Amino acid sequence: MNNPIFECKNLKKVYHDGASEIVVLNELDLTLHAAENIAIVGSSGSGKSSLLHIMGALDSPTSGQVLFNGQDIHQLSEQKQALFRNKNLGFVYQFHHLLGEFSALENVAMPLLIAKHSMASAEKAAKSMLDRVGLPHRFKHKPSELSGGERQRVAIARALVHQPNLVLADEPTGNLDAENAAAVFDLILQLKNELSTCFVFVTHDLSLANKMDRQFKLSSGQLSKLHAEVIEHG
Amino acid sequence: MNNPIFECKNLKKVYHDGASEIVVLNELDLTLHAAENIAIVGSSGSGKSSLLHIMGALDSPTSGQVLFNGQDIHQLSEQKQALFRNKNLGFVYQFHHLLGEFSALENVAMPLLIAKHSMASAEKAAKSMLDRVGLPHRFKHKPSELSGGERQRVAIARALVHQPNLVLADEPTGNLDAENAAAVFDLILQLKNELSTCFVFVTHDLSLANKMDRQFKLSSGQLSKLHAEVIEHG
Amino acid sequence: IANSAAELLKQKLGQLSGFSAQFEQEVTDRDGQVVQQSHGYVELIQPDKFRWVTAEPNENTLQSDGETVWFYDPFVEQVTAYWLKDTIQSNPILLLLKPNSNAWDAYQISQQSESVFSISTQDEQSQVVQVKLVLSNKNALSSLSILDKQGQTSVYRFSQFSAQQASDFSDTHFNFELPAGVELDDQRQ
Amino acid sequence: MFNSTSLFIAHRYSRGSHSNKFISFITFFSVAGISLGVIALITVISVMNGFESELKKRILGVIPHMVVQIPDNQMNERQELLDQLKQQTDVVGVTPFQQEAGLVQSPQDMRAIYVQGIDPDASAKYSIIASNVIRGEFNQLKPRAYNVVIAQPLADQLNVRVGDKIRVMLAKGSVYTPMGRMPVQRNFTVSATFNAGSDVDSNVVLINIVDLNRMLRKKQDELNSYRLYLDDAFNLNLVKQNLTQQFPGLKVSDWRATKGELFEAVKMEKNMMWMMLALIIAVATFNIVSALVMVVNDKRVEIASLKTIGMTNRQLILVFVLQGMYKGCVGAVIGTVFGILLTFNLNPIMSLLGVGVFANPAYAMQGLPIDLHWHQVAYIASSAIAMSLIATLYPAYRAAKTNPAEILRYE
Amino acid sequence: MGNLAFKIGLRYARSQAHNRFIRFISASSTIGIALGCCVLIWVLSAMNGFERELKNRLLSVVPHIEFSAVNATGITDWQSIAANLTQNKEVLGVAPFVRFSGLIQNQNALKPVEIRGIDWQAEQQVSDLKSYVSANAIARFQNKEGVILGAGLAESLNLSIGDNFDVLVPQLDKDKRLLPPKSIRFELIGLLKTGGQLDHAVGFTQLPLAAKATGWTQGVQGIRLKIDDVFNASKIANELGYSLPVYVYVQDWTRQFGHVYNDIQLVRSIMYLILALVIAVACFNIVSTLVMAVNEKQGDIAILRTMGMPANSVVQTFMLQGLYHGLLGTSVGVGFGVLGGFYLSDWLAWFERLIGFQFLSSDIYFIDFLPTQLVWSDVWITAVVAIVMSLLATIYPALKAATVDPAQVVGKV
Repeated sequence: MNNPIFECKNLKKVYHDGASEIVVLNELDLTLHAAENIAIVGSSGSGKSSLLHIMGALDSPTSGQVLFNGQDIHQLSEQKQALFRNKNLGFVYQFHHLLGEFSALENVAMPLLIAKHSMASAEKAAKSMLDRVGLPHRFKHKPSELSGGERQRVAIARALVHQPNLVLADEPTGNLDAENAAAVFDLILQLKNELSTCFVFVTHDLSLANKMDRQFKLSSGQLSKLHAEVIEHG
Repeated sequence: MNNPIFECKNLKKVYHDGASEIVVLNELDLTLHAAENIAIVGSSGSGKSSLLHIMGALDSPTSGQVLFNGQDIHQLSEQKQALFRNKNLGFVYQFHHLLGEFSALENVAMPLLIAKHSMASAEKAAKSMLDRVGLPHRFKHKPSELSGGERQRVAIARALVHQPNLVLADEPTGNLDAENAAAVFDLILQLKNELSTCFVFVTHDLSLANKMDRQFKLSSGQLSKLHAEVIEHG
Repeated sequence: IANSAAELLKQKLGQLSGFSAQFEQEVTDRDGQVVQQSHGYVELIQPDKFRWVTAEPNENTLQSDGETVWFYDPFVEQVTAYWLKDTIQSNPILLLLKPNSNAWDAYQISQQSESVFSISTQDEQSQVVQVKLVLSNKNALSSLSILDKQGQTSVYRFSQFSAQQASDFSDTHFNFELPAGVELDDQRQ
Repeated sequence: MFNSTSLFIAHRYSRGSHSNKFISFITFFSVAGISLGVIALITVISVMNGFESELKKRILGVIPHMVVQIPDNQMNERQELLDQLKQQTDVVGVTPFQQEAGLVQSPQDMRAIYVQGIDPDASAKYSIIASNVIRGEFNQLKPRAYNVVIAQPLADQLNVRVGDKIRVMLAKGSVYTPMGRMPVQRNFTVSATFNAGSDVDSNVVLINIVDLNRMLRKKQDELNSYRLYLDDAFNLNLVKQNLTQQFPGLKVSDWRATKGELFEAVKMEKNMMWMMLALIIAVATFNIVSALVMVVNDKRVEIASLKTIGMTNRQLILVFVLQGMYKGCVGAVIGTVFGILLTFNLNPIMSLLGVGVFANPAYAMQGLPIDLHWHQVAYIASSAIAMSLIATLYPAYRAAKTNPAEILRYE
Repeated sequence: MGNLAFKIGLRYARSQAHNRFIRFISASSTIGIALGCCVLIWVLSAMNGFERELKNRLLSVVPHIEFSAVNATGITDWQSIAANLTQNKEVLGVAPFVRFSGLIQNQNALKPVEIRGIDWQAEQQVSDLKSYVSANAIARFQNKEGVILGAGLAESLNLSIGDNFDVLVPQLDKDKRLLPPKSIRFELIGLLKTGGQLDHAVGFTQLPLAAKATGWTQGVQGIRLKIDDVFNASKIANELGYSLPVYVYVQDWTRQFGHVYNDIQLVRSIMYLILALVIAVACFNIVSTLVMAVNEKQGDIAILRTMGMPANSVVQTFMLQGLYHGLLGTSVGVGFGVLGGFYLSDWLAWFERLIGFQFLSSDIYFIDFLPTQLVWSDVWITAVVAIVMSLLATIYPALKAATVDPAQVVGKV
């Protein structure tokens, strides 16, 4: 547990929007140790998503490095980056992003299928994962036949089915009504403790943020320790 | 000033999202008098936009009435609804929604062109409106050549160029950085006072809401008076 | 004055009431290529009987019984019959048969040398353009050459020439019997 | 590289009901465009093949495919030369044959023709004339019977019937007599009339080769000219090539000398038609491009999420290539099936619709000649699929190029 | 409202701000339509050209209508018959002829030929012979007995001007006996060059010479008519034929060359079908282009609707945008089509010289070059068909544009 598994070193990201230039990340640093869980809080448009995408090699930083086990993932070829995501990363978004034409089981099994596992073994793992997220007898259904909460659980199952080292969650409960949001969040917390996966949880909801090991605040492109803020009324 | 110019009577709006049913507006009432300005606060997804759209005859309520000068706009034919919007309404959104291929002047003149004004008179009115929003020598530029703030100003000019009775603004400064947001908001306040237009200002930012005549809070489909809440840290 | 060459030729041929001889025939085309070679014998009695028999490899018989000319081609086993008067009047051979007929006027006769006479015709329609006769000193016919419109020349060289009288041959000598199984193509109009 | 996952996804995408109703509308049109093009190509080309083969069967039935002249010095080993000729590939039959220019004359009229000397028994089973005799008997052409077989249209022009006599004269081989040149001529009896349905029927008359030899003053058994029947008149070059190699002395002539240009013209017309019809398919494949682009556009969110779970660009490209191909294949298959169906019962359909057939009476009775070449069908189908493959490359490439960060940020 | 829709539709269509891909597809639709229109106009003008050549070249030499006498005395007083025939407005000219067919023999070659005895002056009213025969051949023909032979025929018999040649002519025999063919000698005094089959089959000579060869001594064998409406010659032939005072065989050019006319019409209709199909399929692309444009412009549509633009003018806007591509494609296609209509034959001739291959061989086709004749009605019909098709193609997507629900679009972003 001594050397960090994930490190961002002075990350910089600039967007050009018409005449103006928007600096989203400004010399940002972040280190994560195995099985460590952090929360990042910031207002919408503050660059939370960009940070996540850069950490997940979905977007490239204007400058700076992202090291995974000491290797800069942005130096990898596109092929290797995809392999890196498939092996070591799990994404959960505010919107479920499930594949409309596939059943819940097939959606969850997708990462394993892409990793060239046999259909049988992929579906077995997906089946057990779906049980774990509390949807034992919904695996045949298509996303359109599931409720908002159920869909988000399937998304979470898909993000964890291949035991990734790091899960990047971007407002996973943002789209849910209060009651569903709470249930889904508890599920994430339980899974966080069971698996040795390291969680990065992005939200603008302070109450959720506090349930993580460490909290950071992202504003004007910088990460800073978050003080025990007053909880904003529900 | 005695009879209200705009009235919502027990408005109800229900969305079907897969298996579940989401009630967005639940027997909501609202009355507006000429040149009256109100702010509506609510978390994202609480139905703020739906209310605005129903008030602007862009969406139809599941049940309930929206009266303008005593006439229910949802009984009008599509043709008449379009005419109503063109004559009496102005919209401002978080995203500027300017027509990419047209210059700022042409964008602002559009509502008048739709109302079959001649090109000359439309552009004259648009010119003066652009001066009023502080963009005297930017009218030849295309939106892509303008900054975020400037674009939002053009949007506001477009919403007011035809002296509508009612302006519906949905987080008009949401997309701007703090400094620009403040400047644009002041512009809206000045215009509000100058013109006898009635403003409905939707935001999740309490500090802005307080600057309106009356404040309402939209939650679980109901409008309720907003108490003087503690202002949430900027 | 009549054409002296014509008179001389008429007078020479007049003395000849008929003859029989062997002949060698050689035909050359416009460019001098030899097209046909054959041999045979001929018997002729003025004024209208003759028998011209060619042997292999090109055997055929041309015979006139005085009225009809019979052309027997054994290869195709067919005999073609023409009226003598139709075929001859436009053909210099007539001169051998009827030296004194008035048809001579239609020909230009010239004497190229002591024994060589050439007979040519202006008649556009006639197939034969010019005939050359070579007479030996004893007025025997030594060669006969025929030039036709397509420029082919057919030369007959005679040997064993002996003058003949009508009486030397039997009356029916020049009659023609149709061989068995042979087709008659009667072109007499 | 072939990754079953890509196929799994591609299959589901192409079969699944598209969320955007409109994409299925466009897909339908792209499939329809391709199958329309394929149907048109198969049908029209088969009809043109039909014309060409009719032309070939009739004209090249009458005009000999190949005629070989055996040089005199090889006449003594003629028999084993003929046997060798018979074993040549593509040669179906070898029969005695000699053709000379000449004319036929009846009391009514006179026509220039080619006199074909044949051996009736040997050529009966190959000759189109033997199989199209309308009146009289083909095998009456006994040697020295001096019978002749002529085309019925020629008989009508000469106003003669079977049993009448006509005069046959040859252009060459004249006899020089003291009365000038006598062309070779002989009276022949019309023993049969035929109608092979080609416009060269009236250009030939048939007599026994012995009779022709006699007219040409050749010895009767001196048969030095033979006709080669090929199974396909068009693969002439091949046969001619190995003939000239194996038998250097042989003098060979073939149908191209007289009728070459006609078939050249037919081939040119066919190529023009190919080009025009291929245009339809080419333009139709553009539809596939646009349909697929819309699918990519429609699915950009799913592409983004697939990328997030680690799908490589190559796999993504494969997904959309396979999906585009699926449409192309469906179009090609439907087009091929319906093309073949339409081609095989084109005539019943045409008569059903009362569509007038061509002015040429020969085709009026049994309708359009149709000759479907399977290799052409395969070629058309595969080129349609190839074109649709090419059409998928661009959109698939674009799919792989989508930038997930941009798409996912907006949600 | 119309002109605003026009202003917006046009701005969208022309603006390059579209995503690169829509431009690609809209280009493909424009190209498809342009290709379809251009090739269609080319083909139609080629067909018109063939029809014109058939009429002006082939039928200026081949007789339109021939009345030949039934009984042997022939038509004695053809001038008076000609006089009342020319009263009929259909008939443009009448001339006598004596026609015989024979076989020309030269060395071993034997070629069939149809020789027409004509009166040179009278012939000018019915045929355009003089433009296919050299000037001095005409001079010779008028003062020397001889034959003008088809150039192809003379060439295959390797005859040159001034040579004599024999023509074997059958002799008709009353009681059916097989008379030997008569051989008549003619002098070659001119060559006929039409560039088509005629050069391989026809000869002309003076009327008296032909009469002598065939025995039509008293009257002429027949009269030949030149008519205005060539393409229904058979109808006119029958009508006029019965009105004549003398029994005649009635014949018109369609018996021998009718198939040429039928083939032209056939090819024209097949090509029309195929190319209309190409244009239709190209229009499908307009549909997809527009759908993409509508998808991309949803934001604009929504905001325009918020500004009170009624649904029908949204439809108009996108129809105009779609039509823009259709119009562009049509005008480009029609432009090149018209150009081809005028210069296609020169281009092809140049191309033939380049690759040394003669596309149309003279003894199969009735001419040996590609004639073009641009008929403006073809152009308009093609343009209208293309525009209507592209208009139809815009309807579906434009309607879809109107159904865009502003609330969905505007609210979400």
